[in-house]
Amino acid sequence: MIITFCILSVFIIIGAVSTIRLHNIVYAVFSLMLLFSAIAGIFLLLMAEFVAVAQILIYLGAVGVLILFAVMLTHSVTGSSGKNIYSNGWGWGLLLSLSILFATLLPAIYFSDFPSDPAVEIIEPSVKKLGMEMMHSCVPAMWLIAILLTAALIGGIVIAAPPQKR
Amino acid sequence: MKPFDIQPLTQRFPFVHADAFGNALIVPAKNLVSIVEWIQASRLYLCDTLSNVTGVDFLPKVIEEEGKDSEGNSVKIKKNIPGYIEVVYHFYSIELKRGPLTIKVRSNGRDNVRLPSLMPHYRSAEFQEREIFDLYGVYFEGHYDLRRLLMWESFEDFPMRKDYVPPNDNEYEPIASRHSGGDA
Amino acid sequence: MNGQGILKGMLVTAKNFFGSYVSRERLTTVSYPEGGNTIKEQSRNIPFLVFDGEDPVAGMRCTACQKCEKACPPQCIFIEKDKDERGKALQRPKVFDIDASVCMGCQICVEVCPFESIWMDSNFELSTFNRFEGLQFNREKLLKSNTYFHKIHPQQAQASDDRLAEKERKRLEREAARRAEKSASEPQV
Amino acid sequence: MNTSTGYAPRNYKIVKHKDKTLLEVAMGPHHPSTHGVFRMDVKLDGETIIDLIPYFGYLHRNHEKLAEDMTYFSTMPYTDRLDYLCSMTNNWAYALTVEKLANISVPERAEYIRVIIGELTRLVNHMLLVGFYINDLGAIGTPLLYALREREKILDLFEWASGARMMCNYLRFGGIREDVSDEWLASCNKLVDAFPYFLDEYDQLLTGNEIVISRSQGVGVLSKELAINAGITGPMLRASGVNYDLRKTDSYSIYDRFNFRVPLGQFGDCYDRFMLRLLEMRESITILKQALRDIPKGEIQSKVPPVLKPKPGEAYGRIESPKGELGFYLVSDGSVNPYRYRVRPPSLINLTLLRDLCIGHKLADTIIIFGSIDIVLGEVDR
Amino acid sequence: MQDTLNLFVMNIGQWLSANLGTLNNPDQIIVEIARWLRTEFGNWGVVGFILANLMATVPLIAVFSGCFALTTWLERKGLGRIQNRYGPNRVGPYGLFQPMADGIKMLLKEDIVPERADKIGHFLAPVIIMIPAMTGLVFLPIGRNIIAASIDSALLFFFAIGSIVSLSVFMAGWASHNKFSLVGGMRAIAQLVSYEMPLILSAVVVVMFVGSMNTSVIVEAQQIKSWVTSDAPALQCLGQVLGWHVFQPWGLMGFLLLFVSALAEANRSPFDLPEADSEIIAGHLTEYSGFKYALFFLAEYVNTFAIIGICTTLFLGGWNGPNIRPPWSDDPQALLIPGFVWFFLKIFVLMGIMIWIRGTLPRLRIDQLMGFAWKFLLPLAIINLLVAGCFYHMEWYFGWPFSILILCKSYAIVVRLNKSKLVNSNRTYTYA
Repeated sequence: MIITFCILSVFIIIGAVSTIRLHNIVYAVFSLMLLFSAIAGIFLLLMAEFVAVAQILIYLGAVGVLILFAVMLTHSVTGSSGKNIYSNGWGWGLLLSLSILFATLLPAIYFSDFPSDPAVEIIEPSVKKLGMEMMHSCVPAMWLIAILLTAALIGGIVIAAPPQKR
Repeated sequence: MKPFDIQPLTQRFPFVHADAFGNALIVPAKNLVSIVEWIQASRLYLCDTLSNVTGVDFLPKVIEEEGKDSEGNSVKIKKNIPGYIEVVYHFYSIELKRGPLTIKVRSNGRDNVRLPSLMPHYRSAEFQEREIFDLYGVYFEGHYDLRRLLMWESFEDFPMRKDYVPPNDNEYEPIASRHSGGDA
Repeated sequence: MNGQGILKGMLVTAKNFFGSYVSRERLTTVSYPEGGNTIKEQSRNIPFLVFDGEDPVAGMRCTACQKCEKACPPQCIFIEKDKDERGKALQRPKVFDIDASVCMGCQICVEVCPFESIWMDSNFELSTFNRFEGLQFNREKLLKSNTYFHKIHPQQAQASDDRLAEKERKRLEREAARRAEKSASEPQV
Repeated sequence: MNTSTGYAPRNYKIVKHKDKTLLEVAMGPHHPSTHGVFRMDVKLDGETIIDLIPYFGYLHRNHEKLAEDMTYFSTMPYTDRLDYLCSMTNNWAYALTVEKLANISVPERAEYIRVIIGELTRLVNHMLLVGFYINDLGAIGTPLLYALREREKILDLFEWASGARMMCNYLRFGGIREDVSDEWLASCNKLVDAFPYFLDEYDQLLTGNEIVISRSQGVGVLSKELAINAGITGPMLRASGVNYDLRKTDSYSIYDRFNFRVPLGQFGDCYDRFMLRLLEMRESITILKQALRDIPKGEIQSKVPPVLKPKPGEAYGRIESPKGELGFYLVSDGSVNPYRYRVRPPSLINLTLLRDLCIGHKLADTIIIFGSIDIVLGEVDR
Repeated sequence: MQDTLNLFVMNIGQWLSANLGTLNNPDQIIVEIARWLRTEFGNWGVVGFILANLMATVPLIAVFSGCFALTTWLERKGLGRIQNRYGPNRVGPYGLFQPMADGIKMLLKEDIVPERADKIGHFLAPVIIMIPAMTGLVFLPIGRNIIAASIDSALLFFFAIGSIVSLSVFMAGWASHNKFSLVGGMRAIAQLVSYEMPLILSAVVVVMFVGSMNTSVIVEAQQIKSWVTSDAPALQCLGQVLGWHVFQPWGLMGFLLLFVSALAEANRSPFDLPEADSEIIAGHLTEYSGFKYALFFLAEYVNTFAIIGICTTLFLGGWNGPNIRPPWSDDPQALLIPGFVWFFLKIFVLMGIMIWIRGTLPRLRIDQLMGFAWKFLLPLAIINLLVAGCFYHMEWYFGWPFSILILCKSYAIVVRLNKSKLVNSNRTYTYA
């Protein structure tokens, strides 16, 4: 268990760093995909299948593929963008961000008390519980999201559709 | 298919005369377009398809003719006819189902020949005129997109002319050719 | 897209699928090396020269009249007349080459030949290893016996034999007539 | 020298490319469905065609220059190579023109055998067209192989009669080279009787098929006036509804003795052109039946001097070849070789409108339109 | 190491003697061996853990690659016979070694990478297409409790993995820097993305009925429990068969929709636009040769198997088949003929239908393909969902006529809507 966790986290770090640093946009998108799949792996490790599936379906299947098509279909992609990413003050920026990170993280770890025993003993199939939960307690929220999504879909189609001659 | 009778046409255009073999009409280049427009429109002919456009190359040649010279006794007179390129048009009428109306246009001289193009009136002339331009070198004015049809663009000469000498680029053959002249 | 057309089409392919196991009519493929042979009597490929009797060169019908060389469209036949030791031209070709890589098997040489000496062979396995020497058929390779001719084209061979016999008979008649007419004029002298 | 001057005719579509960057694709000589060596430079906006420029000449061997150096008789085997799918009709057109030039008569039996052979070649050509057309549509090989299976039987008949399956070189001026045996006529009868079953099976497989209908109807519509003006001939013209079949109008050879019908299309789109071929095959079978029924006995070639020397003159003979009006224009100056030998190629002239038909359609439609025009590159490039 | 091995061997001997005596349910032999091996690997630590996982996945890959080889032979033989010619019959008896010959040929072929192609993208595409193909197989219940991973959101996982295929196909198309493959890649995205909607919606009907997304639970639900446990062999047989979802009205419609969109997902015949060989040479596969092409080929076929597997599990009752309880055993669940026989039989029957379709139907155009997905399959899938909902709450004598009526009516309406005005299919041909 621990080994797979280490491998996945290494993948996550590599993916995140290379997404930012790579010159070639296409390779950057590939590393983004690697990042998403590694995160899905970690969810699987935590036995939360539904969240892992959602992660793969939404991020990897839809968002990632969308970015890739956008990048590949615009002709501006010429392989390497060529601009130099290093502004000369990058050292100070790194120092500042690290200090902010530790300033917030350390008090949070220090004050909160972690429960000693593992939270949940047996893991019964979560999908059924999730389904029940979604259908009973937060039905209005789901309806709202559904309407919002269809509106967005129709808006997208109207924009993309070629001008119809009346 | 019943052939056309040429009578109304020759009356309408007196400068048109039949050629040596009798069934074709020789038309001067400058009023070819007017004749073609008349043929397309007139009830008698209604030629709505131009089925065939051909180029024929005639070399300049010298012919003897019986002729009276100054003293009145017949002696052979050498008369050289300048070479020309002839474009033959075959018109048909699908409407009246009438036979070919053959019209010939002759150019004067054989180098940088310029003849009026029939492409604006008949779309079928488009490729055939391009082929004649490609193989005979006849420049058709008014043709929308005149370029070589069959040979590649950078080819200079006009292969179908009688005086064309093909380049000797046959590929290497170890056995000497036994045919006279050829080395392949 | 109400689907009937597609289903009818599927039925046809199914019928062909099961039909190919059943009816000879549908499955017409002939597997080449071991299967049947579809060469017909008239099928033609590359010409060959016919000779009578045993000795190929002596019994050759060809008299090197070069008619076929002139008439051949792609000019793939080459003939040289034979000379005997005293240099007198003989009625026989010393060299009779056909360039099989150029010949397209159009059978014009057969029609032009007045001596029934060149005919079309139906053997199509002519592959060789080199393009130049291998496909230049010289006289020895082209000469084939009349029996071979009878084997591959029975009717054509029979017809050409009859024509030759007819010509032979007419020549003998003319011979006899001239001898009779000469003998008739002899006694008056 | 690319010299496009003057004004475009009223029915020539001039295309203005908006500033969008267009995908230029060369559907080049190496393309699986160009039926030979033929290049189309296509400008694509997404999938729809903006502009299309055809390029010819990959198979050009200057057949007409060759014919000027050879005798009339020696050119006959080269006419096989013009439209190599139906070699006999090429021979027939050439023989017809030379007979008109040197006015040679043709005996009865030869005329009947010519009609039989001509109609068999029409069957072969139309079957191949339908097969390749559906193959372009996407059915990988099945209809094509049914067509090839039937074509094998006809090619066996050709080999039996003339000696070669495709390059037959069977017709001569004034008749035919060899007579046809009675067994040949009997097996020809058997084939003609069995053929309609194949056609019914083809109909059931293809004509009702929704995908074939939706893919080819309304695609590449050719109007009647544009077809006539562009010199389109053959089934492509009749698909637009123009009643112009040389077998009926010219009634050359003995076609006036057979009663057969000429099918005409309604819309002139790819589906009509495809259906036209199927219906014409049925008409050819009726002609074959009548010809096989009353073929007379008799000699098969009239007296012709071995080396033909026609008197100076010119002749334009044409026949209804399966692809359209195939014409030969011969000018003779009394010598053994023709002075000018011109072939009027139906395939090349039918291609004039390829650009006009394809503009505005999808990439997949150009393949269908190109397939329905039925061209053979040997005839286009000569 | 030596002592563990002979301990291992001794255990086998002892286990075999124990179990062979009472073979009460024959089809569970493999499961027994697997369970025993898993307990054995348990006490081997990390190596055992890896071996246990491998034991679950390696046979899966081996079996389905074997099926891939068999299907290529079946396809070429079937297409051959449809086209009235012999299929491959030169290599081995009846051409059975032809797939092996193809494999060796693919290995030996030179692997050409176009000079201006995007090297990494070109190399990565076949790798990425293998992932969804192989992971799709994990959720197929091949036999009674013979399943690689029986997690409870299996179906959702399968469709999520399926969406990665379009990513790798487009990457192949874009990376090989060739106009035709770019067009092929674009067609592939359009087709795969727009056919996922009908695919998922037609699968949701079954989830609604069974109540769980776990594939083995779905298969269990397709038995008529009362009949199976009864004693009469005839009833046992029918119980295993009549329970399939395909014999319900909504099930039949769902199966047809799923099968048609499966054809599209796997780029099979009427929808094989991405590699339409008559228009855009080989689509996204134009620049691939050698073993990369073979990988694409393998991935495509294994993907087809995965989707057909899902079709069988959802509608044709995965491993349920006409089967009786062996007389000598007392366990009510035992089956005489093992489950995986029926599963693979159904897969090859569906594969045969796909080959049959491939031999007959021409290809659709890209805009018709889109129209077919959005204007034909999607509305039918939604209507099927509604009808199934009503069917669930009605009595059977009232539900059946209602659903059959509604489904046929909606099919007719959708067909009429889709008939484009421009086209009139009945043409009259005048004879001059």
